[in-house]
Amino acid sequence: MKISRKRALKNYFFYTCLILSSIVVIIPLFMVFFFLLQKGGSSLSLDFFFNNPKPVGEIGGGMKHAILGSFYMVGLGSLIAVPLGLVCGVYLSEFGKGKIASLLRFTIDLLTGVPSIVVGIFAYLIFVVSMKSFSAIAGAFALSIIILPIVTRTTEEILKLIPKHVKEAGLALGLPRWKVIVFIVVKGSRSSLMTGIILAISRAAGETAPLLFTAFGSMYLSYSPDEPMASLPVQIYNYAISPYDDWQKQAWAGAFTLIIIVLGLNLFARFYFVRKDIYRSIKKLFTRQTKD
Amino acid sequence: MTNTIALEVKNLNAYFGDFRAVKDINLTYHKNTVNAIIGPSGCGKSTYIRCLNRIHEEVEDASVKGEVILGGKNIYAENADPVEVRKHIGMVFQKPNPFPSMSIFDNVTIGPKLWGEKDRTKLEEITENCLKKAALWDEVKDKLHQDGTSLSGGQQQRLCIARTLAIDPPIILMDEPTSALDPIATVKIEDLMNEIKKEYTVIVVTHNMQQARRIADYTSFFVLGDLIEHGLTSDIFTNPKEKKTEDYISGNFG
Amino acid sequence: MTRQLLIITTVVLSLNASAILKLNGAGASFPYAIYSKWISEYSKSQEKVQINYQSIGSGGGIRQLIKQTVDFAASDAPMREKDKKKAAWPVLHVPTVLGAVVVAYNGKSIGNDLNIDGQVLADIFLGKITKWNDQAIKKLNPKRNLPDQEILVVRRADSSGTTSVFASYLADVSEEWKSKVGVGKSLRWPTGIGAKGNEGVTALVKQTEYAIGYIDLAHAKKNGIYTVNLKNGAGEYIKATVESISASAESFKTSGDDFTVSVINQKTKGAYPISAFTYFLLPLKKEKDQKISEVQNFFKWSLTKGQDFAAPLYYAPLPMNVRKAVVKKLDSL
Amino acid sequence: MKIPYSKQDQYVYTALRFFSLVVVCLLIAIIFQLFMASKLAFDEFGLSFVTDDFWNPVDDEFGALAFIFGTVVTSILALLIAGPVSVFVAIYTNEFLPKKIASVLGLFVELIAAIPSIVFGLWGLYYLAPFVKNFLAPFLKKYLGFLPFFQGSSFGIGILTAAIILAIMIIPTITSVCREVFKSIPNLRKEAALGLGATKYEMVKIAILKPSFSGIMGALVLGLGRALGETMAVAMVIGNNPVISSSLFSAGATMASVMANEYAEADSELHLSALCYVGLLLFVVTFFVNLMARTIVWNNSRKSKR
Repeated sequence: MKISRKRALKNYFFYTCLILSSIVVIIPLFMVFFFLLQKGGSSLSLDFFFNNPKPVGEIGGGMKHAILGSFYMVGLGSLIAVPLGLVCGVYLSEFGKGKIASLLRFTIDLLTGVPSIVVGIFAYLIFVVSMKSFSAIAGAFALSIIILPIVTRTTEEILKLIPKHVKEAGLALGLPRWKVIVFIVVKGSRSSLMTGIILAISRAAGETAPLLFTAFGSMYLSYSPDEPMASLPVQIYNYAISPYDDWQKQAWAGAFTLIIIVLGLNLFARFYFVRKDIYRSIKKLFTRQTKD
Repeated sequence: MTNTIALEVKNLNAYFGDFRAVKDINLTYHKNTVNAIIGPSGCGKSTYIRCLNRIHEEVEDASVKGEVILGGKNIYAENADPVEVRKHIGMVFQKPNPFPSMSIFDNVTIGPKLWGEKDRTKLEEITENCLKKAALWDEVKDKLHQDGTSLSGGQQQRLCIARTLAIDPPIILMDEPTSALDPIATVKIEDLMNEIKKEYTVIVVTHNMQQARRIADYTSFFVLGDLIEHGLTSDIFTNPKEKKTEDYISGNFG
Repeated sequence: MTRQLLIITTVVLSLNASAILKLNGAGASFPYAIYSKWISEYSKSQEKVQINYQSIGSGGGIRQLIKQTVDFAASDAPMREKDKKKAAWPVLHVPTVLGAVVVAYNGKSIGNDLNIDGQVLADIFLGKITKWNDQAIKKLNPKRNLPDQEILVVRRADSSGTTSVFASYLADVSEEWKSKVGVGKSLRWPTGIGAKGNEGVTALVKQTEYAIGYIDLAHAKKNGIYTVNLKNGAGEYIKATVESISASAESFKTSGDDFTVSVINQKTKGAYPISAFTYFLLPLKKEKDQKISEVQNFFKWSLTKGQDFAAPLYYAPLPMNVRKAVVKKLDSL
Repeated sequence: MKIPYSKQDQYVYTALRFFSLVVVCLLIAIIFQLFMASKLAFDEFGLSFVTDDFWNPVDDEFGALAFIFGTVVTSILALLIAGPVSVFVAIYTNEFLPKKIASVLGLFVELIAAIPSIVFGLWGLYYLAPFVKNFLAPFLKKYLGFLPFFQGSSFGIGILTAAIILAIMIIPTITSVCREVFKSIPNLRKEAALGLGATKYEMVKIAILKPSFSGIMGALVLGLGRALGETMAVAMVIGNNPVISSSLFSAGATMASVMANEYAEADSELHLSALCYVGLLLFVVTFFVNLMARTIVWNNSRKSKR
C-alpha cells in the first residue's frame, strides 16, 4: 500500500516537530549552564565547598554552610512531605471517588498553584511569629508545602496507570487490599514514583521565596533546627543582586553547585534501582552455584 | 468415581447497579475436575466466575446476592472475609498480568511472602515446584531474576498460573486464559489444566468450544446471565437437552 | 535511615555550640555588603558573639522588630509614626553610612557626565520630556550634540528605599511630582518600565540604548555605566562619588535624639543632592539584657573603626560630626 | 491478636482519609491566614478590588485587575508554548530515540527543574530579553504584525519574555509526567496501529495521544500550577507595569510578581493587606483555571466513552 503524499508530508512534519522541540528544550539548559560556568566557574574550588562565606574583597569564601543548610532543610521537608504525598496520591488513585477524595484533589490542584511567597508568609505566621525566632524548621515546613502537591499529583497519575487487572490479580492471591497497594502497585512503580519525588525535591531545592521569611538565612554554619539557617537559594539571591564581582561569581558558582547536586541526586536514584537488580541477580547466581 | 463436592453455588445473582447480569444460578462443582463455562459474548460468564471468589464486588456499583458454599461455609456470609476466600479460590485472568517491575521469582513468591513465609529456601522450593507444575521451569530456571514482563505472552500466562498455584488454593478459576495467546501456547496451557486437576479443581471460562470439549469434564452453557444447561461435557456436545445449546454448538446461534 | 542519622548527629552537635551569644538582625538590602563586612571584622575580636544579618528588605526588618523576632533591624528609611507605636519599646535610629541614588543612562553619542538639574529630571520621569534633544536638556548642555531619540525610562519595580529617596528628591524639586506622584517605596509611575532590583535596572539600562534609570552608587561604579552630574542646592553640577555623598551630611544638625533628618538637596558645597542615611534600628528595652548591650557595642564599633571599611565598597562614611553625635548618644544609654 | 483482613483494609482506608483531611486542613489554614491578613483591604475595597486596575501604594489605593490579567495571560501563553513542546519531547524520547540517548535527554530536561528561579530570572534578563528585542519581536512583527498581539515596540522585557521563561520552567514537569504516562501504553497497541499501515505520526495520534489524554491534562495542570505561582523569574523580566495591553511586547505584571516585589518592603497596613488579598485572589484564579481544565478532561472522556 502506498502512503498518500499528504500523509507522508504530515509524517515528515511531525518528525521535524519532534526533533526541533527536543533541541529547543535543551538549548536554554545549556545556555544557563554556560552562563553559570562563564560567570562563576572561576570561583568553583575546594574553598567554595569547605569554607563559610567571607565579606566582599576577601578571597577564599565559600558556601559550605548554605550547601549543608539546603541539604538539611530539603531533607527535613521531604521527610514530612514525601510520605504524606505518597499516601495522598495512593488515596486519590485507589479510592479516588467520594467527597473527601474530590476535596483532596481540589486541594492539591490549588496547592500546586500557591506562589512560593505565600507559602513563605504562611510558614512565617505559623512558626516564626509564634516561636519569636526564625528557624530551620519553619523553612523545612515551607519547603514541604512546595513538595507535597507535586508528589501527590505525580503519584496519582503514575499509580492510575497500573492496569486494573493487575490489582485484581493481586486481590485474587488472597491479599488484603492494602498489601496489594503497597507491595504490588506502589512497589511496582517505584522507579516512576522516584521521578516525581526528585522533580519535587529539585524544585524545592531551588526556591528562595519560602525561605526568606522562615529559615531567614545565616552567615554561619548551623545545625540546630530552631535557629536561622543558610540555604543555597537565599545565598545565591543575596549575592546575585549585589554589585561586587566576587559575590556575583559566588552566586553563579552556587547555582551551578545546586544543579550538580540535583543531578547527583537524580543519578543516584536511578542507579540505586538498577544496581539493586544487578546485585540481586549476582547474589542469586552465586548461591545457586554453591548449592549444586 | 468418589467425587466430593468442591464448591456449591446457590441462587447466585450478580448486579451492576440495577442491571442483573447473572440470574439465579445453581451449580455444584466436584473436586479434581475441570469445569468449562461456555456461551456467547456478553452472556455473563466472566461476571459469574468473578462472583466465585468475590472479585466481582471490587468493581464499582457491583453487588451479589445468593450463596456460594466452600467447605460447608457460605463465602458471602456476613462474617466471611473476602480476603480469606480468595486465598482458597485462586484466579487466572484473561490477559497475562505479571506484576510490574518484579522478577519472575518475586512474581511467584509474592503470595506466600505476604502471607508470612520468610524462609528463603522454602520460597525457592515453592518457586521451583509451581513453575514446574506450570510447565515453565525449564524455560526460565536460568533467568529467575529477570523481569516477569520480559517473557512472551504464553510464558507470562503460565507465570500467572504458577503465581496462583503458589498460594495453593484448592479451587482455581480461569477467565478465558488462552484468549490472548497463540495456538501453541494455548495447547501448553490446556495440557497444564489437565495436569493440575490431579490436585486442584479448575473452573474455566472459555470462548472456544473445541477447547471446552478437549479439556473439560463438565460444561455449563450460559446465555444472557441464565444457566441454560449443565452436564458432562460429552453429553452437552453430543446430546444436548436444550434447543438453544444445540443451536449454539452447531453454530446456528451466538 | 541515613537522613535520620544525619539529623540525630546534627542535633547532638548543636548542643555544644550554645555557649556563644547569637544575635540576629534583619532589614535593608542596600547596606548588606558593608554590614556583613563589619560583622566579619568585628567577630575577629569578639569570638563569643555571633551576629547574623539578613537582607529581607527594610519593611521586613521593621516588621520583624515589631514582632520581636530579631535583636536589631536595619532600614533605609526612618520608621513611620504608626510603626513606632506598634513596637514594644522606643526605637533608636542609628545612622550607619550614607547612600546615594545615581542617575544612570545609556547613549554613546551623548557621552558621560551629562548635566541635569532637578526640574529636568522630574520632567523626564513624569514623561513630560520624552526626547534626548529636548530644549531643557540642551540648555544645560549647550556644547553637546544630543540625539533625536526617545528616552526610555527604567525604574524600580520592587518596593525599595532607593525609590523612596529618589522620589523625595524629585518631590523636593518639583511641585508637580509632589502632587501627581508623591513619595514612597513603590509608586504609581506615570511612565517607563519596571525592573527588579538595582541589578535589574542596571542590566536594562546597559542593554537598551537611550534608556535612563536610577541605581545605587556601587552598581554604577562596578558597571562602568554613564552617570549624570546633578545640580545641587549650591548650584553646582556634582558627580556622585563617595566624597560628594559624605559631604551632604556635613551640615547635619541633630535635633536632640533624632537622627532621622533628611540630607537631600543640601546647600553644602560639593554635596551630592540625592543622598540619604541608612539606619540600624535599636530597640531601647527597659531592662537591659546581655544581647542588647552586645548589639550596642557592635554599633559603636561600626561607627568608629567600621567607617574605614565603607569607602572601598562604595558606601559613603559618615562625616565626623555625625559619628561623634551618634556615639555620644550610644554611650549615654 | 490478629486483625481480620477486612478490618485491616478499613483501618488503612480510615488512615488514608485522615491524612487527606490533614492536607485539606492545611489548605484551609493557608486560606484562612491569607483571609485574615487581607481582611483590611477586603473591608476597604470589597469586590471592586477585582475590577479596578489602579495600583498606587503612595495613596493606598489598590485594584488587582491588571495583575489578574497578567497572570492569566502569561500562564496560558506559557502553557501554549510548553504544552506541545513537552508532549513532543516526551514522544521523541519514549518512542523514537534509543534508550540510552533517551534517558540522557530525559535527565537534561529534568535538570531544568533544578535551576533556581533567580538564575532563570537573571539569565532571562541578560540573554533572553535582548534576544526577544533584537530577533523574536522584529520577526513576529514582520510576519504577524497585523495581529494586535504583536504591535508596538519591544524593549526586550515584557509579557512575551515572561511567558517564554515560564514555558521553559514548566517544561520539565510536563515532560516527565507525560513520559510516565506514555510509558504505560502497551507496545501491543502501538504495533497494532503500525500493523494497520499507519504512519508513525498516525500511530502516535491513535495509540499514544488519544488514550493518554487525561494523563496529559494532568501534566498540564501541574505545569500550569507552577506557572501561576512563579514569582522571582517573572518579576525579573515582565517589566512590572500594572497595565492591560493587547500587545504581548508591552510590560505587564502578575499577581505573584507583585507580591514578591512589594511584600518585603511594604510598610502601610493597607498595602500589606492588599498584597495578601492579591494572594487570595490567586487562589480563586487557580481554582477557575483548574476547573476549566477539569471540564475539558471530563467532556473529552465522556465523548470518548460514547
